[in-house]
Amino acid sequence: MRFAFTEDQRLLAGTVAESLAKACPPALVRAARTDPAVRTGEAWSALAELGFLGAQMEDFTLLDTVLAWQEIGRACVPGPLVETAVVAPLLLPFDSPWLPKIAEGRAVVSVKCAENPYLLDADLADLLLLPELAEDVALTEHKSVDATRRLFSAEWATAPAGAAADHAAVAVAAQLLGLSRWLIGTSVAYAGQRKQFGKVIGSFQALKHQLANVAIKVEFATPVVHRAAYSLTHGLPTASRDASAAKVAAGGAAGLAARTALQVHGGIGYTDELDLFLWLSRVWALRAAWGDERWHRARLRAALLDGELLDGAVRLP
Amino acid sequence: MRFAFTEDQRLLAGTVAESLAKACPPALVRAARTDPAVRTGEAWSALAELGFLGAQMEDFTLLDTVLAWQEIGRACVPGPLVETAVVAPLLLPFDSPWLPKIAEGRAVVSVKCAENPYLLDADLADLLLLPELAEDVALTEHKSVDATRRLFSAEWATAPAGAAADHAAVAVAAQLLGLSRWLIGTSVAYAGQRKQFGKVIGSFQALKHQLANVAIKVEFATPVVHRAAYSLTHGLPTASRDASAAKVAAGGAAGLAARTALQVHGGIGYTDELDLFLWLSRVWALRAAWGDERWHRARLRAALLDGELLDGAVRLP
Amino acid sequence: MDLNFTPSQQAFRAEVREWLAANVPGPLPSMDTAEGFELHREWERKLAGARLSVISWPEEFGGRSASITDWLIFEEEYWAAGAPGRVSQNGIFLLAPTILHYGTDEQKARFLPKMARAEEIWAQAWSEPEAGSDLASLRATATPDGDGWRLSGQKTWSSRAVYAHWGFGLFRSDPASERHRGLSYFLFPLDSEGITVRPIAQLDGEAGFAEIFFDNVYVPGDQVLGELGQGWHVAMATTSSERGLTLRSPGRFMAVADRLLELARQSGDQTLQDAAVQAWLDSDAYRLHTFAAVARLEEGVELGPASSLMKVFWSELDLALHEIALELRGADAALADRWLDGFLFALAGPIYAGTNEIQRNIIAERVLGMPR
Amino acid sequence: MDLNFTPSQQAFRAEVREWLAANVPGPLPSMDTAEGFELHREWERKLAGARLSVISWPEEFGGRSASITDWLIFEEEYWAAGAPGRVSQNGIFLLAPTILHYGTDEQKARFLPKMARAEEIWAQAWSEPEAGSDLASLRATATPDGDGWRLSGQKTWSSRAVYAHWGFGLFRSDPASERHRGLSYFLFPLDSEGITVRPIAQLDGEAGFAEIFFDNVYVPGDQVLGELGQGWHVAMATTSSERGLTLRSPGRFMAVADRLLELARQSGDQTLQDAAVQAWLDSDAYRLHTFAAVARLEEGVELGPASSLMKVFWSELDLALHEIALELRGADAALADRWLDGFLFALAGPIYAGTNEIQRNIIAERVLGMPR
Repeated sequence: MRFAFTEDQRLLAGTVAESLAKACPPALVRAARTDPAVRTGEAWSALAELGFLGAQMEDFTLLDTVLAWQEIGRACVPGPLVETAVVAPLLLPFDSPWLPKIAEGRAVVSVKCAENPYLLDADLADLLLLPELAEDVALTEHKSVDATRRLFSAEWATAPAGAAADHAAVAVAAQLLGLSRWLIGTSVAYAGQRKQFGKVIGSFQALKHQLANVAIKVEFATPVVHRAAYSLTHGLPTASRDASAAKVAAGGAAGLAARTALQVHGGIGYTDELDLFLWLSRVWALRAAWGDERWHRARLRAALLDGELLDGAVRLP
Repeated sequence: MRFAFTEDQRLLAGTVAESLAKACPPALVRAARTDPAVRTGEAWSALAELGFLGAQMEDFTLLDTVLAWQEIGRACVPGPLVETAVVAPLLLPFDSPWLPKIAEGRAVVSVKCAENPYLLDADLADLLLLPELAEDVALTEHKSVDATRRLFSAEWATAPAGAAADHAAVAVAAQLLGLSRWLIGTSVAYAGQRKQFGKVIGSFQALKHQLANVAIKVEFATPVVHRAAYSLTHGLPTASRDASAAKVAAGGAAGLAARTALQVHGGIGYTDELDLFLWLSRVWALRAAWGDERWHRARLRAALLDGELLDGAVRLP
Repeated sequence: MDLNFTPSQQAFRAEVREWLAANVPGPLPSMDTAEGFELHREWERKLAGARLSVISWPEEFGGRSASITDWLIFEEEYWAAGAPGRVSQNGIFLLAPTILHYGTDEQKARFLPKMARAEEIWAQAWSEPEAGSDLASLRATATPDGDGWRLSGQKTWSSRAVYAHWGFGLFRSDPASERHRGLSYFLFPLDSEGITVRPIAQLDGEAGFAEIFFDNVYVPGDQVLGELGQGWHVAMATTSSERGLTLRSPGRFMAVADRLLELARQSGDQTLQDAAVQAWLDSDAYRLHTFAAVARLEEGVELGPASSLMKVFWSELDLALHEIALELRGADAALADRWLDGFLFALAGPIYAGTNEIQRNIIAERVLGMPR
Repeated sequence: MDLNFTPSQQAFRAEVREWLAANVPGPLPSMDTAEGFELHREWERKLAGARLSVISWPEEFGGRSASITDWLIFEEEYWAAGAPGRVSQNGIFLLAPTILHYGTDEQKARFLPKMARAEEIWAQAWSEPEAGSDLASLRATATPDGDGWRLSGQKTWSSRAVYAHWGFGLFRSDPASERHRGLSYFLFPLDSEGITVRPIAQLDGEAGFAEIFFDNVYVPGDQVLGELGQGWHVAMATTSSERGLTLRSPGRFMAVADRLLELARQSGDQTLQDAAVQAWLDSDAYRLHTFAAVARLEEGVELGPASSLMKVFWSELDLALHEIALELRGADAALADRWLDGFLFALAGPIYAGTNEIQRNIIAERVLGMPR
């Protein structure tokens, strides 16, 4: 029993964070709202160069990459990364010519399946999986809550993507954790300098307690996401349940983080003068992606109430 | 459209409050835990003398008495008052010889029905309604959360009490409002004198906001309870729905008031040195009486989702 | 207690419902775009034509001298019909009650009729960069100049200011004064010489707000509202009266709650259905609470700090209504639509008009009497 | 990362499970009654006989030098088996870690073995009437007397003090000192001359707590624990280490959560079922978080202020578990039973061991680095 990551796993996350600090500054996220190329531009290439897009082809597991996905969330990286780097390698045959292209960052994938009805950034996709490889599909665009994520629907019968969808849900949950931590840090910093009634607002107890509540929710969502990565990596019988628990926990924590961050910032949080709104929109978009919370809750209810209570690896069979 | 009480209705509440201030001091509530006679003692006689126990026989409606029921809650009056003064007159035939006895305070009634499975203070009852008049019923006592309310079960087929149960639910909801207001006042007073870290704890913002939240919940539960009294009095089609809304709103507000009051008082709130715990126990007992919240929520769900949306009197048909 | 509407109130409701059914346009572009602004003004003129733009005002200024109850009925019908937002909101809801109470006959005659017909749209200029929630720390100044005044300083979070014609706000007319004292209430045309309006771009596109820069702007003496130096009291006086009610009338939330129940009916998820039912009941509770408040006002009891209870309740109710709706929409919650717009707007509720933190302080200190 | 238990850990779990299945008695009377107190001591002796009373201690004092993970396994089995509460809790959880860390060899040999066998039951004496949450404002004094000390003052909220044999607490040994300085950690027999113990009656009957009055009570010098005047650090030192974990081990909440799921399965109410499922998942999250904290401790990282995150989480989790259970019990929620007892106990969670308000201050200021 050792619930901790290896040095290598932490190192990978650190490297990803470092390269994103350069390749994905807020200005790039901002630009992604209007310039399509940005969504698969610098940040995308940087992750390809690191070998991150091809990590799964190199037998890196979700447990190896989950900490890095948190950093990708923290940096609010745009583009269909989860679909391309996580889902496609699990859905495509191991000898598919697409895999090396994905690893090199030369192939962008968008996915539609029972668990995820909208195709993300299909306007940039070289390959559509629905969930089988598909061609000449009529796409309809829908205005998205997050201008850096363009959403499309396709007239096409959907099938469930199963384990691939569970992997995606956990990669998204990890991003929600990273987004939450950015929101906490940014709010604490703002509250430390903004003055009202002659005091920095961060010294008001009501505000301290609101941010403390966010910190608590994020703190206890984190091990749930990490456990889900472990369960999927080891193909445990509780893997799907654990993935749903991760998405619900991270989504709830991020939702509270977003609401609180806006409350701390006040009206200026809506404005173009700050980057806050980009991170808020990403939170709202990801909560609805790869299984909204209602969908995951239904799965949890079935697993914990109807099915007999499978003990996860951390509980003795 | 005038959502206000008449002078007479307010006067009645004032008179009841006044006489209970004398006839039902905390010491009496305290004694009711151990001395059975107290549960139908002084306070009971005082309400009989005021004519309150016979009010319904004198054509006083629930709308006339709902403010008084709030005062009865505030004073934490023990005994099966709702069962005797509200339910029995609605279940017994208008010419029943029991009615004058009830009005004079010489008859104590305990009720079991589909909406309220446990007989309150059956040990003192002259008359059991299940819901028909019943005799030689075998009673089993159960330890009660509120030592001033003794609960009994009876081997007896139950039937719904219908409108009588709705009236009881609203009288109980009104008591929950009164209990909540007492809890707020007592907590504010305690927070104003208890010192920690060199300040009265009532000056800490976190504590202010907790009590403000209770005040908000109670403030907005109040008109819901009053509207239910109106709907039942006028036999509106929404009467049952409104009664359920009242019980749920008042129960939720009182639950928060109880939890917050204990948090404000700290450990001493559990002790015999204060009366607080008597009021807390009453809140917990009444939340479960005459339809627990789960039961009322199910009714509300059915009324608002399944049935077509009946507009109450305050919405234009 | 009588929860029935009088025949005349029912007749009025019927008239409003009928008129709206015949005249409400399809969704208009945002009133914070040039095109949308004009289309919203057009709608206001149409309302005025039916004497429905400012029903609570005296007839002479374009109203019907309607009671608060009539006003609440009008709002219920207005929101239920999905009619456009009110581009003249700042003027008719925030400024007009103050003019009616403190204005000179000349000011009333000069400003109210044009306001009622949306010939002049008003922007509010309360906040300053360093005075968001803390209005009393205002710095913008008014210095005497002959019969008039010179305004200098900066205002921010001015809604409508980008396209509006006139503005109103508080300026410090007594340089020696502090906090609430020495402020005066000024009315000024936004095209005055020395005024610069800079839109505040929002990340979701539109610019609903603007900053207003005042560089020695001349304002004649008859554009001071109420007594000189009494600006704070003038501005606050109406908040605890009817205004507190008319600003956030329940009709708006009931209309959303009714739509939410529709969503819930289509869902098989009992948990979210129960949440929707509770939110609908809370909207109904807010509506009942409002009618009770109206009765108190009619008995001459002012709302006072109790209006803080209402502010916290409606703002968190509005948020809950939209959060539950988004949960019910599932994967579609990622799509920008009416529900999402409502959610983004609702998120601002706990922030503006006095943050909910400040409102809770007021409730604790002035309603419950806890120590400062 | 490896979330499997080692064969030896599994073997230990099997041993504990088996032993408990064979030995756990039926429900005992409250340990705060004379009879219940003795029966709980008897149970402790039984545990000690199987060397299960203090497994994390060194063998020489009656333990097994078990790892934290073994300890967590033991707790999971202990609570799942519905075994009695630990009457020796104050000693083995609060005091023993401090003795093991700061005590002299003589103190260890004198106190630990008797504690492990429940021959001596300990009462904690932290709070004073004017120092509830604010421990640093303690007033009870210790004045030198030859080789020993004289204790005077009053302690309150002393759990177990009514029947316990020994007590421990902080006394001001330097009259000139203030706040955290000048306090010393004393151990004293409760039957010492000058000590009066007054039970604090609770409205639900039992007296779980007591006040202790000290009237010039003599205590020999070798009953000071740790350095003189360093009492505060001595008392706090172990809180951010393993103690923070061992005190509220997840097994307790998982056992309740499993019972809650059983209740939920019998209910047809999806809303409450979802609430129960969420509470179960939160208990599981607390369990996972604990294992992660164990890993950090094994890497030599102290919990530090992060233990405040855990305090708030487990205390509100415990309350949620019981509130949902009462809702599921419907009308039966009015009956005094195991769930109600658990609810009343859970209500105290946000109050004792540092109120959740104080914990949230710590989280904001020391974890998030917000201004004091």
